[in-house]
Amino acid sequence: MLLDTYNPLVDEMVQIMDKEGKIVNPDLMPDLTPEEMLKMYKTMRFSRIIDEKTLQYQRQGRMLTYAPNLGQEAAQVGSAAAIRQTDWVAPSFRELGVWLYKGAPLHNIFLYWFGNEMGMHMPEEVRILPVSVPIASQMQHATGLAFAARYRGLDDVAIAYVGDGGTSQGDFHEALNFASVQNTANVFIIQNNQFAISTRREIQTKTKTIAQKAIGYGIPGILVDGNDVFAMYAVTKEAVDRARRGDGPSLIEAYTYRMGAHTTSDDPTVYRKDEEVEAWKDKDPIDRFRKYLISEGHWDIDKEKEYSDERAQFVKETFETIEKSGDVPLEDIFDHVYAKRTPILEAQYQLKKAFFEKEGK
Amino acid sequence: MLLDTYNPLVDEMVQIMDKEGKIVNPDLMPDLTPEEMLKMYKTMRFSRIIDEKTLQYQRQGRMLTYAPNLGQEAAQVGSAAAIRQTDWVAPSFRELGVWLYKGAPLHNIFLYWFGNEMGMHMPEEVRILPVSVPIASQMQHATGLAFAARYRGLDDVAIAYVGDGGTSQGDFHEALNFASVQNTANVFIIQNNQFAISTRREIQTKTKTIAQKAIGYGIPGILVDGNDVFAMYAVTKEAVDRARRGDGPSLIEAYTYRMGAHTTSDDPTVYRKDEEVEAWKDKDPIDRFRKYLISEGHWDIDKEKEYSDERAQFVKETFETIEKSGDVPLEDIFDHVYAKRTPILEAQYQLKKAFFEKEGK
Amino acid sequence: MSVLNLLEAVNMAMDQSMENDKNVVVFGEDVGVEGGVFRATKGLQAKYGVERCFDSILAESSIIGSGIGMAINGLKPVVEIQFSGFMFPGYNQIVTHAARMRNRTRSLYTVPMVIRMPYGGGVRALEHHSESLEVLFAHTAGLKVVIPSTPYDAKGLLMAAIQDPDPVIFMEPKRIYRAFKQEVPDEPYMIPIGKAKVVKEGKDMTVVAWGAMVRETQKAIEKLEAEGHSIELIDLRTISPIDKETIIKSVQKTGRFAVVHEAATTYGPGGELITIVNEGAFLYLEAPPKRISSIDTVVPLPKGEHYYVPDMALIVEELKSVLEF
Amino acid sequence: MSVLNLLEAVNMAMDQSMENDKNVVVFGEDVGVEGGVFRATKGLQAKYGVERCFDSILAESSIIGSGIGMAINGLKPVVEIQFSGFMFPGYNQIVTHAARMRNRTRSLYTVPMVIRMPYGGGVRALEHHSESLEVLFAHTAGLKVVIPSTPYDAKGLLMAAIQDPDPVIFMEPKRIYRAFKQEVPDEPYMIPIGKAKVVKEGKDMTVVAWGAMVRETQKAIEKLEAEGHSIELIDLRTISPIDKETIIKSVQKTGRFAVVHEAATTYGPGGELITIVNEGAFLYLEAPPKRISSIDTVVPLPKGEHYYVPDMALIVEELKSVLEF
Ligand SMILES: Cc1ncc(C[n+]2csc(CCOP(=O)(O)OP(=O)(O)O)c2C)c(N)n1
Ligand SMILES: Cc1ncc(C[n+]2csc(CCOP(=O)(O)OP(=O)(O)O)c2C)c(N)n1
Ligand SMILES: [Mg+2]
Ligand SMILES: [Mg+2]
Repeated sequence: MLLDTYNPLVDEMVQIMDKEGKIVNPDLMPDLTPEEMLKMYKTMRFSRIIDEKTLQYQRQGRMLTYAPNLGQEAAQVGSAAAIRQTDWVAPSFRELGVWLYKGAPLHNIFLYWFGNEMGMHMPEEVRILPVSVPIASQMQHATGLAFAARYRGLDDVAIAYVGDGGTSQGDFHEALNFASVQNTANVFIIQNNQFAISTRREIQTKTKTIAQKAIGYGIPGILVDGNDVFAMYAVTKEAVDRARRGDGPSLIEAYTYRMGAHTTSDDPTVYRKDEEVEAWKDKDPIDRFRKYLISEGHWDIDKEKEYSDERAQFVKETFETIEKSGDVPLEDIFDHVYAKRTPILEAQYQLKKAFFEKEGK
Repeated sequence: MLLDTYNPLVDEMVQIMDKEGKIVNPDLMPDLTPEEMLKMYKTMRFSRIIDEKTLQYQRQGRMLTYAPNLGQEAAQVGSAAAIRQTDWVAPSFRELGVWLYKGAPLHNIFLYWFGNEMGMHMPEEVRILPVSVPIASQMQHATGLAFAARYRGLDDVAIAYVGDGGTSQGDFHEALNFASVQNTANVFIIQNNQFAISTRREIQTKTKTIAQKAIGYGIPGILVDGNDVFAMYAVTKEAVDRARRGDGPSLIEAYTYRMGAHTTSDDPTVYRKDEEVEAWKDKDPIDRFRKYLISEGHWDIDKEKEYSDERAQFVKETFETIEKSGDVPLEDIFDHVYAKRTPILEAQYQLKKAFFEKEGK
Repeated sequence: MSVLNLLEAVNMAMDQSMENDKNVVVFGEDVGVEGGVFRATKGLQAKYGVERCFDSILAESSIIGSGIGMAINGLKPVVEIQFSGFMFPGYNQIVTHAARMRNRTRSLYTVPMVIRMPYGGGVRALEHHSESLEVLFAHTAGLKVVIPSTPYDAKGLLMAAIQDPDPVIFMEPKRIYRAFKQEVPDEPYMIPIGKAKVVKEGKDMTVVAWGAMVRETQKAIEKLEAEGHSIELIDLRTISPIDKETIIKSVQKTGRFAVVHEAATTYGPGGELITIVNEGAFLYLEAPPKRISSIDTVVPLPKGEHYYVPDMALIVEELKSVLEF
Repeated sequence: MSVLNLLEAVNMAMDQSMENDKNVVVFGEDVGVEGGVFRATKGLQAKYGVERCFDSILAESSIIGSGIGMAINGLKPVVEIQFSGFMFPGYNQIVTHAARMRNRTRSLYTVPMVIRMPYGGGVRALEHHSESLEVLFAHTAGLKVVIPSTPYDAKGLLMAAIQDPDPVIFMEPKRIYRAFKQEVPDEPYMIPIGKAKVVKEGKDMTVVAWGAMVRETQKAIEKLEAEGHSIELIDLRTISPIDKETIIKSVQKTGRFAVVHEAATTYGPGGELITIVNEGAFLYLEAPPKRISSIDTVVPLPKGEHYYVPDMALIVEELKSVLEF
């Protein structure tokens, strides 16, 4: 088993498929059916299309702030595909591929980024906690989710995602330690996309790998080519199975790159050169997966076009619905502060209601 | 150099003097004059006498809450002796030996534990930050002290102490990472006394050693026999010299045992057996140092008695002065909130003054 | 009926809640083997096992944060923060998550969790052991804040807090943990959160207090009543959401108002209560309302602590100034 | 004179402070290469080097905590918290250390440090990007809390904050970062902390506001004055310590009072100001004082945000109700 033998201080990054889509490590190649692979591939493509179109809408002034995932699709979908539907995910805010793979409706996702809390009221079976903005804080929730699952006699695993920047927060440390001490069924996945906004990974932490931080908690830590969907799947699967068996938590560093801006409010040209981004294009996770699928005969250019067009149309339609959705009703902001409106909230609601009615709003 | 070669995942605890006071690792034996050794020994004895007498006063109802250091004298004095006078210390709350070695007047120390802030107004040259109650928070200050020293062109080092329990806090993690990233002249010393109040080290963190947490920051981490004053001195000296040279921070785990209660409010019999404590008595840091000094001809039983009696008398006298010191003047609590009383504080002061004068208090 | 002090009542509330509901779990620093530094959780680990009552790691953010995850996944965590002054490392999790998870997911995920903490001064303790931080919670949407002042209330309010579908900050006045005993029913019972208690009725003035200040105020009132005044005392019990109605009705009757609290004065809880009275009973006021509260210094160590918190004598003097205005 | 917006004025204040005093250092998330997400620190790293202006690790407790150590050891750190909603992980260091180091050591060690943070709503942002948390600082002894409302004030107050011997929380109303420009002197100057500014005099009523609410209130007042009312507007500028004198003198003159703020209502800053008015000018009041403030919900995401903060129309209506009482 990789997790038991891999030494993040010594060993290289786990890779199964190289950037040409060649399987370079067949021993580790996961046992996936063509259908499964296609589901993964399609989710990655779908994610990319959503990103691209949303960025376009944003430039047209039709969208609020948005955090794109370009380049990180394999890290996200490769890991999400290794998770059981009832497993929990505690995400950060840049995990579109995970949401999609676990069945979150695009409708909800857009609604959220459009500034409507109802977006995070996902269908129950999705089992992903809402977007967590305070960096790394969600990792603590994942430990509690896993603790509760075991307590209730369930073998669900809880996966937390965090960024390279997020590893600096105290919450990162505490969550890993809790999981280690309680031996909870947790998998912590670091999307090391080399940046925290403008801050480079090198000045965020000085260790050779981020994976080696696992040693501080006595748990396995492993560095994975985050742009290789098979490597991400294989390692996550092993970590999830291990956790489910009761053998404890582990830490995965997905080595990847944020191809786009931090968010649509960010201008990355201020802090990085185009050449750097270009160099990473060569390692694009979607391109290499497609090359593999085509070479294996599971996919072709026509299917690619057909699928892309259909998805683009779907994104457009969904976006346009959301765009028309308008403001939330006044009740909405009062009705979920507590299970029941308090007298003060009720009074404030009545006042606001009267005010807005008078104002004709 | 030990710090460069020691591997906390593989190597044993650094020990120079065994529990019989024999030098078992002469290669590592630090170059200390008899005078220096005697200063260290005497400080340890002094610390023990203060503890014992204070516990006695506490039982007599003459003292407030107090945190004894019994058993940890070598960890404290051994490390403090390796520090230059201008080096900074960011202590937790159980570092009596460090305070004493760096020249803190017992008067101040008692005043503090007696509930008077003036106690922490130490002579400036002591250079120890005040007792820090919020666990591990002081480690962050140490990083800033070291940063500022380098910024100002000084080669002062900043040492932070923390307990085994304190390693669980997010601040522990962040401080180590800051020091690693900024390459500040910091030494972090964990007094692993096996307990955080009633919580055993084993359920605080699951790693084989606490020292190995250093790997998560790419800095040296080393496990030391904390009851061996020479080992503590030698390792701290190396770490301090290294930091002073600009070669960066390191982490030292002093493996020791809290012989007494957590504080005078604590009853350790609730959570640990006498036998466990007994077993550690055998490793007493003061006994073994004395055996060594006597065997080398630097100390004898008469000197021991004379010194102890003189110190006991001094402690008694100091305590009795403090005991009579009474409440702080009303001004005191108003005059150090800000550099200057704000109008609100001035008004509140006048009101309180009038009130207490009227009440005849 | 048992005759219990406040601490024992708190213990009983947890014990019976654990007995009634397997999903109630208790954790925090030293709450297991030791039963907590004040012994509030004494006996729970022995009775319910180490999975249901356990020593946490020394990390408040983990205590709250993992509790949030547990609450979302079906448990009812009752966590202990050793002293309220140590809640700060966990404050991010309280404010940004516990308080907001319901709103953020439009009630898909909720956090039925109780965060217990001893608070307040008067025990001659070290730094950070004596704070009264209720405003930091009560100013935060999504949290409920409850403070009992008697053993009876402590049990009933804590059992209600554990049943509550939302996060409740349960602050225990440690100064009166063992100060007095009271008859407490053996069977489980709940006292509704959000309702103040009229401790005693009166005609000339309304005084609101909570926690350890209720007793100090009671003593002050006894003294003043002996001099012929009639004073209504309200124990707020729930700091948030406030029971405005009870307060306003009372002030409309008495025409005079004071609030007594241990928290610092400026931007403290007294300002809220006085403003509520302004909003709801301004025209009834016969004297300026008054707050009797701690000063705006750092909480002093023991040798200066007596200057800090209002005591009976100060309360008497201040209430008199309102009565005689 | 330069014509600057508030953000540029903040930048100039730091620039000149660094120029004047080698011990001023600036750090925080992304403040170096990028110059901060709002560009408040633009150009400072290029001008002063990476030791004096650097990107911190992503950890607010480290930012504040290391800043405390630097301040004790002779530097004057000016740190940036990216948004005030992210100060929570650093709140422990602010409250338990920055605010108390002086008192704890009876002025042996002090923390002359500035903690800057953009705050407040109205920018259609993600969660935790729109909070107004001034009470959490202003209720804490040992901290000063300053909020500018104009470019001119921003420069003068920030330069004063950097010179201040104690920790200053400097909250910048991001909603008006670029809303308007103003003439700002090129030479360094300071505006004293602790003094409110009478923005305009008036006879019928006193209104206190700060930050982005000053402009909204100004607009509302213009409307009401056109209808014949005369209103005095005070920009509080320093939230703590409060300039009671200016407020009370004004209310003694006008007899009516309102406070406008972006923070949530309950246990919010308005309660303090109304209480101050009760304490200092009760007998002058001709109408119940009023707070015009955000509601007690979680700050909504953009599609509900307009319900949350008081706007000009609401301020007009509420002020009228006081004027016409
Ligand atoms: C506690 C906290 N501090 C600051 C921020 C502002 N912020 C949002 S994203 C971000 C960078 C995150 O970097 P990383 O963890 O690497 O994730 P990535 O953006 O690369 O996916 C920062 C500083 C925040 N959201 N929370
Ligand atoms: C943030 C915080 N939480 C809780 C406490 C209460 N407390 C005081 S000492 C202590 C245990 C500390 O254990 P350790 O770090 O091992 O130091 P030791 O007492 O063994 O010297 C605790 C929990 C505190 N002081 N600060
Ligand atoms: Mg990143
Ligand atoms: Mg310990």
